[in-house]
Amino acid sequence: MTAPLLQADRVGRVYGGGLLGAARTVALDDFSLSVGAGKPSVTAVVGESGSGKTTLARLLLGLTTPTSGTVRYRGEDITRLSGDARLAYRTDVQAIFQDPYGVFNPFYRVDHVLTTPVRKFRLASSRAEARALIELALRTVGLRPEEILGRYPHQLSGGQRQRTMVARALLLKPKIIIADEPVSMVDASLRATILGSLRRLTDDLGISILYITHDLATAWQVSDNIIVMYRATAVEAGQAEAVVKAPAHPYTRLLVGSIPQVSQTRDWLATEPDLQRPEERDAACRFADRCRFTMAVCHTDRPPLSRIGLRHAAACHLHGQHADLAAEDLNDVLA
Amino acid sequence: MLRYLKRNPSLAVGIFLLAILVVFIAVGMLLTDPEDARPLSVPALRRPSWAFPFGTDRQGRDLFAAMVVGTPLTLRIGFIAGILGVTIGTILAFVAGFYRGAVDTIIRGIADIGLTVPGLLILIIIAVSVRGGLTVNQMALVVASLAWLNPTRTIRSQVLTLRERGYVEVARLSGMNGPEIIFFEMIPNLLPYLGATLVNAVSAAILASIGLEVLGLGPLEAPTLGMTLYWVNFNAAIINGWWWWWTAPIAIVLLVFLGLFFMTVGLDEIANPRLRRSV
Amino acid sequence: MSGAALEIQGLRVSFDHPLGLLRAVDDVSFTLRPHERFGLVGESGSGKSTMALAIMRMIRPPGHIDGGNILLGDTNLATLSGDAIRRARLAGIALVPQGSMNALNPVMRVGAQVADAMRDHGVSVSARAIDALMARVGLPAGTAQKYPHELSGGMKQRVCIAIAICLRPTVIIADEPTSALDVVVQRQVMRTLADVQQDLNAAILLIGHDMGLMAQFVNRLGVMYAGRLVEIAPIAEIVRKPRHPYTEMLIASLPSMDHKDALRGIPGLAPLLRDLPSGCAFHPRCPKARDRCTTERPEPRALGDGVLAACHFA
Amino acid sequence: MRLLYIARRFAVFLLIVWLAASLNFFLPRLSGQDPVRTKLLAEAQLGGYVQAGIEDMVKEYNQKFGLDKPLWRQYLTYVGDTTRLDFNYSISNYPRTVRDLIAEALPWTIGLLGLTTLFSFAIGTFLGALLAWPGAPRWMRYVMPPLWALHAIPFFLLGLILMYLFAFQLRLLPIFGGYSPGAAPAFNISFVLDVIAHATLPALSIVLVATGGWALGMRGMMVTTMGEDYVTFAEAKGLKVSTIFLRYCVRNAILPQTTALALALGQILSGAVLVEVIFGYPGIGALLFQAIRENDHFLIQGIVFTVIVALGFTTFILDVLYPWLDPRISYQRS
Repeated sequence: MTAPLLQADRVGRVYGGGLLGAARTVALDDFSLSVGAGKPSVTAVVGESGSGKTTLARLLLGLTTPTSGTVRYRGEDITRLSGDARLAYRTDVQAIFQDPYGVFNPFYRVDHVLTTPVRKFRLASSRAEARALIELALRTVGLRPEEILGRYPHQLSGGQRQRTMVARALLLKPKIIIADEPVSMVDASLRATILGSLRRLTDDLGISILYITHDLATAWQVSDNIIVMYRATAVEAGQAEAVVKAPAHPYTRLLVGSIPQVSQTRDWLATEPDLQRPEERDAACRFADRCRFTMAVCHTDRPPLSRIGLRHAAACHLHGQHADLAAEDLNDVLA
Repeated sequence: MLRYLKRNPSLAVGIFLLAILVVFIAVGMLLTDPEDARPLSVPALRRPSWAFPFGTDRQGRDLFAAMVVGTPLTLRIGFIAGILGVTIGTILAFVAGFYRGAVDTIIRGIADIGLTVPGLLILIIIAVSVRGGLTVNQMALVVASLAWLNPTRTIRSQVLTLRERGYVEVARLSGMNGPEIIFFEMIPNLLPYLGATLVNAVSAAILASIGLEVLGLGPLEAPTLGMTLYWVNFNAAIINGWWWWWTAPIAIVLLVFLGLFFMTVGLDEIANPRLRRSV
Repeated sequence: MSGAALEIQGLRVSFDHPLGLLRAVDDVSFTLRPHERFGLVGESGSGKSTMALAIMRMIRPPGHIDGGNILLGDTNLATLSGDAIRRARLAGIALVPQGSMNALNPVMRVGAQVADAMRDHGVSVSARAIDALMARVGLPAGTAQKYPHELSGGMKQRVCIAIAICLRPTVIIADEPTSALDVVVQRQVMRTLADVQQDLNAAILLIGHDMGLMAQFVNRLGVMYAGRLVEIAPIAEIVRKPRHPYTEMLIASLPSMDHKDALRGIPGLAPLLRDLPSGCAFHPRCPKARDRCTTERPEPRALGDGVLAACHFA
Repeated sequence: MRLLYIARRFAVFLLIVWLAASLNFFLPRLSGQDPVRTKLLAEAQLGGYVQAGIEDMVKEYNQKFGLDKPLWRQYLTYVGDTTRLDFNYSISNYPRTVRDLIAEALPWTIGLLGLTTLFSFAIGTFLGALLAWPGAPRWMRYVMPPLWALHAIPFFLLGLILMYLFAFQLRLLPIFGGYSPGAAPAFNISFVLDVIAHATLPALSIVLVATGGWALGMRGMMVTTMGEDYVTFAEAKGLKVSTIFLRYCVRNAILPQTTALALALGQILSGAVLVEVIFGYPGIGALLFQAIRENDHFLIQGIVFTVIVALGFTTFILDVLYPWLDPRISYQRS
């Protein structure tokens, strides 16, 4: 079968640990995932800060280089792409960033962020055509061009800026958009609108989206698949419904239970306290120091990914009885 | 432009002081014969009078002519060394700050160590080794040899902060390569800061050149501000009461440094608006 | 004084802006009963954080308090002056800072940052007492000797809670205490806050934007929009039947974990304080808006069961 | 972790020592031939009663740095001698050795420079901190502009002006030298007072200029620090104004100010050299000036090496003390 469009192949990233002996932190550990293979879908990568989700996004975008494993575009290592292949990679894989205030260069008007890709990727042969392309992209995300173009970034609201960034990504007609916490700095009322427009990109324009977030609730609302990360490894993955409604890994259960809901029953505060056993912090399973079910085996060997359902897998010895799933086959459980 | 200056008093004062200097030199060029700046061209040790507005020195130089000829020389040294220093400094700062890696560690190391070493001493070692004293242009190059250290360090720290900004990564994703990102995304935001660094570098270069000249290591035949002060010290003008001999060069040096200083403060305020709040 | 822990009467705070006076808090009144947890929810720019600073009398120029009273028990903080305000802070009313702020002095051990607060209020304190305080907010032994950069986000926030309760204040203001914290850590911090409230018998004013958190934590909730309180009601009432359209849409836009309905946001843009819409500030975004809303500003009306709403058609 | 930090800082110091020796060796040779040799030979032809000594020096110099020796061997010999502080005899003050001359002059410079720098740093930092503080007294506003303007001009320039005003016109203070001619250097009150009188003008010309600089730097730092979250929270904690000012604002703003001090030492010294020259103050600067005038290469190289190493060591000490000021440093890679 043809090589997947974008693939993280046993990718790892470690920070520090240089000759000057700074603290050595593992940001991402032996992670494999293919994006954009098969039917366009929205895959959410959910995890706390420091779980490796942002590192994964930056690796797939080629903004940081892996310390182990490789990131491949159509089967080829992205660090060795050049010329047309590199341009194709850039057009096919685009991004939306978290901070709507930092992504606009204050020196230029907002148009700069839209005209640059059009110019660099020669998307239009004339200024008029370029203008039309930009206005179409803005309308697709629900913005009126006359409200946006010609303005400086500080004259736009957070929501307008974030939607302009979505428009920027659309200009290149990408096959994959990696959205790193796109709505965490936007007000709740606007969050839904932006997430809705992201969902429509997949449904209407067939763009696969990797939605990086710490918010499991929005992940469940928007995505087809969910991958739960914990301290640089994937602990659970699968079809969104299964992961949220029948969480297999203790950490995912803790995550689902910790989200406060607007409901009559007020049991959120009452649940039992979260355990902390610092002495078990470097056990084989990284969740051992906070897990209620820690067994001896959890200290000795690392829990493999095992397939629990047709499209549901978890890395936990509680499910040791199920067949193991090799790290590279994470995609088998994703839609 | 004027409206802009009104909002930034320091910059206005700085430009005004330097303007006085330029007018003085221009008018001076018309009124006096540059040859009088050479020794033995006028009667010695005359007090300031209509014939010799700034008086004359012991070696028979007309001090007004000396100042009119000398000041541009000192400024030339300062600007050449300053501009060279900032240009090299900016290039090194961007190479180190943007591309990081081993080259960054080396450049940062050299700059940090270079700054702990007193520049004047290194310049002395160089100047002493050159046979027969330095010409004005050689002086500029000697001063420039150390003038890049401070700009490299300060601009590099700015590049490091800009490098982490979101719009640099967006630019990468929009297909811009390294140099394009530096010129179109980073430098525009750094312009006021680069301006302040340049004025600072010019000021430091002039200070270094005057320092060398006062020690007698400057171009002996050129009537630069520093050399004039060397002869003042050499002939103990103050103790001998020849007050006009040193008041002229000191007044001009003050004008130069105050002008440059206020320009730096003004440009700093543009680069870092928060400073303006409490002045 | 009906024995309220904190009573805000017609508080007005505005900021001088080149384009004119921005009224960030416009005539807000509410009462915080002893031992009650009162929530103040609103989006950015609604004036909720300005409220916290105003109550603590920490509004700095170009902002200023234009009017209204802040009654802490029987002292009116609005009229207090000089050192009296300083002494009231922490002893009478304490602030728990935002989770995302680095609110602790980076070069000072955290234990010392509790001690200096108590010392400046004339209370001498022993190291043992500080360790006990740390333990009470669930921090392991020895934390007092550590520096802020050696602690996790959750632990730093507990230190701030320890500081807030060290002088047993009657009111604790928590301004988005768990912003930028993970959802698991958030619950631990909120439970700690609830536990210490139990010990102190204090009232808590929780300011935030997460309706889910409010629903699970507070007893009564106030909803802020463009500097005004548009609805106040017991939390059960608000969850059962939100009266003000904005409250209703705020709840609807919160992604629920129960049913996967189409995500409903609130159309339009948050209002800019410098050109507020006429009449009811929410009318441009309100589905129930009629021409009356564009002209006449609705004042809060009592609707029974302790519910107050500022809307003509609630 | 802290030992590693100190070790790294010491390695930098050793690098500076090696750099100083190498600069002294290579820079003079940049222009092709060895100026030291030409100077020695010229001195030898002069003759005069010091004739014998100069010839020994020339013989010894050729033996060590003769043309027959490969450059790298000369370099090794030179670095060996230098690091043992053996800078040969002073050509212009034969038979006195460079080391003795430097030993005599160094205390004067350390006294003048050390005191004036510490004094101006303390006063400048304090003034700068106060000025950024809204509660600062009104008159502060008028003290600062003159100090700022003074900061723009070089030390020695102010020195000349002060010399003219206080020494020449008003005759309040001695005009030249480190102590009255004829006074026997001894640790009695009269001599010490004499030295202080002579040092006043040089010290004043450094302090008046440097203080403004430190004030400007500190004010900028304070303005940034006062905007930090932990200062807002300190206020919410109901801390006394003095506690917030000292233990929260100044305590944090002083960190970059100390780094600036370490970086400014080189520049301050360059300025002080010129002050010593115009006041004839018997420190390293005046000795250097005399060495330049006499083209005494051994003395020049000796002074340059000693000063660079002394400054390198001072920076090393400041770097080692820094983690004590900022606990975060010893953990991160600086």
